[in-house]
Amino acid sequence: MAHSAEEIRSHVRFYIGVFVGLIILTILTVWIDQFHIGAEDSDVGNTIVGLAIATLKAGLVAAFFMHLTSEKPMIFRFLFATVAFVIAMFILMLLAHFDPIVPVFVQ
Amino acid sequence: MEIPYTVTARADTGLWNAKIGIWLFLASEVMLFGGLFSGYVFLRLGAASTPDYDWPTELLNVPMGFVNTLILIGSSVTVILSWSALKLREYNKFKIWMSITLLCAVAFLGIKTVEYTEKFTGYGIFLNDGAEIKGKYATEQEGFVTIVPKYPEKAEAAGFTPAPATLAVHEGSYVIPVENVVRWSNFQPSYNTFYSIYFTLTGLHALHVIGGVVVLGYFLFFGGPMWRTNPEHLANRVEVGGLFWHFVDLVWIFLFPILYLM
Amino acid sequence: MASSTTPAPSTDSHQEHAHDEHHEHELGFWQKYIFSTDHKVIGIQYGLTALGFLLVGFGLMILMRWQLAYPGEAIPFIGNLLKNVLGDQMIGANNEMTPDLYNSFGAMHGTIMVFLGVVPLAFGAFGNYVVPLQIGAPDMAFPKLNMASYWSYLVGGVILLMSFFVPGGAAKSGWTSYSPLASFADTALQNPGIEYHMIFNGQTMWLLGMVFLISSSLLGSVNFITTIIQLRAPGLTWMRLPFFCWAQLVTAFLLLLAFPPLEVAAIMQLMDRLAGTSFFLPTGLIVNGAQVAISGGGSPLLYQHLFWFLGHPEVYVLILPAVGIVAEVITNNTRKPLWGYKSMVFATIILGFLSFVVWAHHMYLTGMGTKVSAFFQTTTVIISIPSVILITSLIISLWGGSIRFNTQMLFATAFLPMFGIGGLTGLPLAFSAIDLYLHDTYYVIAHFHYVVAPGTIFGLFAGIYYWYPKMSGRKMSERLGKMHFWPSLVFMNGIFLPMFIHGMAGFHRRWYDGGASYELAQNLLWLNKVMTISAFCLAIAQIPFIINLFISWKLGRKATDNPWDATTMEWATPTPPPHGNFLKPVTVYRGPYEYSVPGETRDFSPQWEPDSK
Amino acid sequence: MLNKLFGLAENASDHGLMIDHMLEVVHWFMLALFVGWTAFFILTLVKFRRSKNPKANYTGTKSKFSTHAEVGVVIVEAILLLGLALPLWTQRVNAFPTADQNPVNIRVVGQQFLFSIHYPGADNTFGRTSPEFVTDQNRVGLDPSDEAAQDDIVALNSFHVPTGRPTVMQLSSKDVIHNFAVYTMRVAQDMIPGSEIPMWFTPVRTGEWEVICGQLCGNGHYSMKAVMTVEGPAEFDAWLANQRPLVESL
Ligand code: HEA
Ligand code: HEA
Ligand code: CUA
Ligand SMILES: [Cu+2]
Repeated sequence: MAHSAEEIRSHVRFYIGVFVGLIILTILTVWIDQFHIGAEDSDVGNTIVGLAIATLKAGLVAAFFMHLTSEKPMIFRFLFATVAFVIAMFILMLLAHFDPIVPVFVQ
Repeated sequence: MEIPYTVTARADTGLWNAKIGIWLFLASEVMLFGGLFSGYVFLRLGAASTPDYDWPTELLNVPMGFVNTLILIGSSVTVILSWSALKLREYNKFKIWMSITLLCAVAFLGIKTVEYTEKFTGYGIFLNDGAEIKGKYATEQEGFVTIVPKYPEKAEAAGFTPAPATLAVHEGSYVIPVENVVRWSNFQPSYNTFYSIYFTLTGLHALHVIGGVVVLGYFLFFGGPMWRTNPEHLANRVEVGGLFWHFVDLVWIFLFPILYLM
Repeated sequence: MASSTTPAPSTDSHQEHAHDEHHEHELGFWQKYIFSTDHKVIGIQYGLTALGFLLVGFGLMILMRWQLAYPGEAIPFIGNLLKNVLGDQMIGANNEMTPDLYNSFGAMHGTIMVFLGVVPLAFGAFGNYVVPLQIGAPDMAFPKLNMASYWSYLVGGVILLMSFFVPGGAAKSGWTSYSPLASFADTALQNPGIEYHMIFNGQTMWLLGMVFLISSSLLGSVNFITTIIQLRAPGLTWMRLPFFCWAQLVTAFLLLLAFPPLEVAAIMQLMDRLAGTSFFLPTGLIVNGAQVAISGGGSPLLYQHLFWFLGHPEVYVLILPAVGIVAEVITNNTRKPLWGYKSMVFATIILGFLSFVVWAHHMYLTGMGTKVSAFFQTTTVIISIPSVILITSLIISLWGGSIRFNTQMLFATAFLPMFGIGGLTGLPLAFSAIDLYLHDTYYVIAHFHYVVAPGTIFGLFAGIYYWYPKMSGRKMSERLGKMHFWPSLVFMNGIFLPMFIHGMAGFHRRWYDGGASYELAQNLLWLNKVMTISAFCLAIAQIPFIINLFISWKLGRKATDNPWDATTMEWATPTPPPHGNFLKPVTVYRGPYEYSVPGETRDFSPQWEPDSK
Repeated sequence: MLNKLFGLAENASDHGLMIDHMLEVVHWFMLALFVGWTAFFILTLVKFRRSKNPKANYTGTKSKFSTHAEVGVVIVEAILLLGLALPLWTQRVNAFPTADQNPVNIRVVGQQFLFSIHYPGADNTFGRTSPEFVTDQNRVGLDPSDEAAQDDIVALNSFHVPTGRPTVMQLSSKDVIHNFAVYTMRVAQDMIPGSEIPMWFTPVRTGEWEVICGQLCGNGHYSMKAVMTVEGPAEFDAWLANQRPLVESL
């Protein structure tokens, strides 16, 4: 991590830029929430948009503030596994939720 | 022999120990909040499949959540600035930025406290016929439940009557006989599934914030000796603490829309 | 910081040197043995504590086995004592065990064995003691975290032990603590006759204890992974890493990533119990004839998903370190390299990955449709392949060896067929259609005990006999060792083999009366006595071990630095190793199991010795 | 044959044979593997003991046998999975009896530590149930004012089903998780509060069979059981006709 002083100063300017971006995105989420997106009686549309913006913001924080853009492969290896497991947990739990044995009474 | 790579990076991995340590810790935190998040979705889908279950997002205070989001994002920037200052060996700047970070954290917790108080003084009443009346300052006295409803029209439609003078502790109170009430309480975790998950998620997050305050505060107030002997080590520690802090921010970035908006 | 003793060159140029921590000053007793940050001391602390808990877990089971064989009969010898200690809500008028006590012992047997016995011994003790030595490190990467991890474990363990003595007794909803049962257990709602404390009641204390244990495991796993990645001695490339370290590395990842969801489950259940939430409680519950005053809207299945998301990786946490130990012992005592080292490493990694996506095979009967069950059946069947590869490689490693049957080798060889039986009987359980019949019967109990008791426990015994000389400077007695091994082997099978027959006949687990009131059980009840007597004999068979363990510390035959002529680096240190482990920096020159290399004079070529030519 | 050896309980249901068959096949496969491995294992231990073979061989075996064996295991497991397990489960949970098979419909509600069996009565329609109606007499919470509830029958811990007709059950619970397991019918399914899980079987033999609660549910778990009497269709109809509707006793 032998950053030169000049590098660090230019980084700082960049962080400020990211900060501004994050603020704009936050305002965007709140603003967009007034509108109903998608089908009339479901909030799936809003949910997707809200989560998309949140993911984008989280991505910015992780990539720049947490220096993931210049991180070593070792870290990526296990972060990759972690993310895979979270997604697996999430999807499989939902799959189980949506695939019960269908109750059928033959009347 | 001493433990190597506490400050300098190992050549083949390019990393020093604490850097790996913190990322591993964050990985487990991702699983923790991932589990909570999966739980949230699971419960919400369950709620959505029952006909009259409500998910009262709208009761949360969006402006406060919004301001808190900005505060946390801001503190994320200041913590990274304080790290940069250390890297540039500017100890005073480090102190300034770190102090601002901590102030942000305290402000965040302050706003959170206000929000929690708001919840604990708000009340909801579940009636026999399935209606739910929300408001403030509910009490139970002389066989009646009194409340200052948020929407008086709704309360009247549900059978509430304006409180007689003896029962009207607060202005605009309405009453309903206890027999008509299934249960009533303030907006505490047990109020319904939404508040359960709201308090659990934000409570855990607040614990993380407090943890971050302790760690970063330690660097700020007790970092002096290390700064004099081994500033690079201090910078590394601040980087590690900062990574944790960014993660706390990152979690909030998800919590805000999930809980307040959606 | 002191780059003179740091093996690899420091890359940082503007690096100030701190000169204050250089000299080893004498540490007081407390710092040296109690609040130590030395991985070896912590390892031994872990080991002794865990052995103690194993003994407790076994003791509980001895009492339960008495009840199973002689249902409702007075507990012999200590019945009165137990009554005085546990109260007459737990021990009946006739000094017999009550159903509540049976359930609570069952739950605590499972919890103690898994979380307080085997994992701390396999991971905490062996991992701590051996891994830094094997990779040529002076200590763990974060010694203070290491200490915190041990103390957190101890606090969790003490909380769980204390819970036996609170009103109403310890947790009694199975080691799985399924909600809603566990949400109501140990509350006045479920059992109005007992005055429960809000916090100090069995299930709440179980949850609090688990929170400490989980924290301990998380700290430990962060530490292990960092240590293995960062502190490997120069020359110790990944493919030269002893298999034991690989096993520990994968185990650490499993702990790191699988435990948090359990923590979520524990937190949510705590909220349900303490804050009145309904995370796991659906609407309309009626307990003891009255509607429960909760908001409802929760999901009991959510708990099971979160629990088993940990639960399945956890079983590999139980087995992998043992496989690692067995691999070390087998290569050492066959005097030949591990057959298929690489494929074993990859099999272990794949096993680790897959273990996260099979969890719902514990939930086949919760109303799963075809798609989910097909998915989980498939992954479960697939995950057996890496296990087969591991076992096969180990067995084939024996071929062509010159096998030395000392005690550790006996335990290691016995591990193989025992794990084989346990693993193979996992297969029928993997198919939902026949799990329909076998689920929650003694067949399941037999399946997993074959893996954990004559499997893992034997592996751990092998490890104790193998590394004891390094820890103490003395060898354990071979004669007592054999007196320990043979009866243990016989009686382990005496306990668990009949369980398959019970399971096939439909005996269900967690039956307080062992089936005495069931028609299906009548013809086979006698087997309960066989198992119980075997369990008693198994207990007696542990006496030589306990004697051996303590006596040999002072009286055993003195061991040299490398008493087993081994090749891995823990044997490069003095015996027992001093603080800081290695006298001078070590460098690794070859793979971990270079035994009987053609053309060498000795039949072992240690990793740390440069080529002679 | 292996099943017999292991003391598998007798089977009294239509589909049970398939389950037994699969159990048998899997166990043969396991036995073959175990015997093969053990033979090799013991041979190795004897052949390469130190006194017989003082010098170890660095390379060990070069044979590809293990790879073949592993591939063999994979193939057999794939056959078991695709050929037996998946179709069997599909048949269990997707192929519910249709109306022309004239199934007997029952709801079973678990509670600590009893099974309540709810028959729809002559109209073959279940009356409305809801928790607020639950009392010690009305364990399933039948709404007495509901039209369809008037002829509903509720049996406690002992009930009848006919041979030859499929029995379709819907399982639920009022308090904690139970499990409705009839091992002679080769069926078992969790009873989870808040959800209704269906299950079915067709008895082929008459007799009195034990129903077991297969999931830890509290201190009475070990004694939570019911008796299921399987009898001919005519006797069953007679028995059912003899039962008094629940509402009459409320
Ligand atoms: C260390 C612990 C451990 C291990 C390794 C395993 C391994 C496996 N387990 Fe087990 N299991 C448990 C511990 C373990 N299990 C526990 C504790 C429970 C019960 C929890 C509870 O409900 O309380 C359980 C329950 C359980 C269930 C749920 C049953 C039920 O509740 O109905 C299932 C279902 O699929 C299952 C499957 C498997 C499979 C397919 C494997 C596979 O990984 C096995 C693969 C191994 C092999 C296939 C062996 C290969 C060997 C050979 C082929 C060679 C033979 C060698 C010689 C003869 C020398 N297990
Ligand atoms: C790692 C896990 C593990 C281990 C090792 C064991 C070991 C044993 N188990 Fe256990 N068991 C479980 C995990 C384990 N069990 C679980 C999870 C359950 C399910 C619980 C539930 O239903 O929720 C269970 C349930 C269970 C049951 C079913 C109860 C029921 O359903 O009603 C039975 C019945 O016989 C049983 C028996 C035994 C026996 C006889 C041993 C023996 O093999 C014990 C052998 C022990 C030793 C050999 C100890 C050696 C240690 C020493 C000698 C110490 C020396 C000490 C010092 C030097 C200080 N166990
Ligand atoms: Cu009901 Cu066990
Ligand atoms: Cu499993």
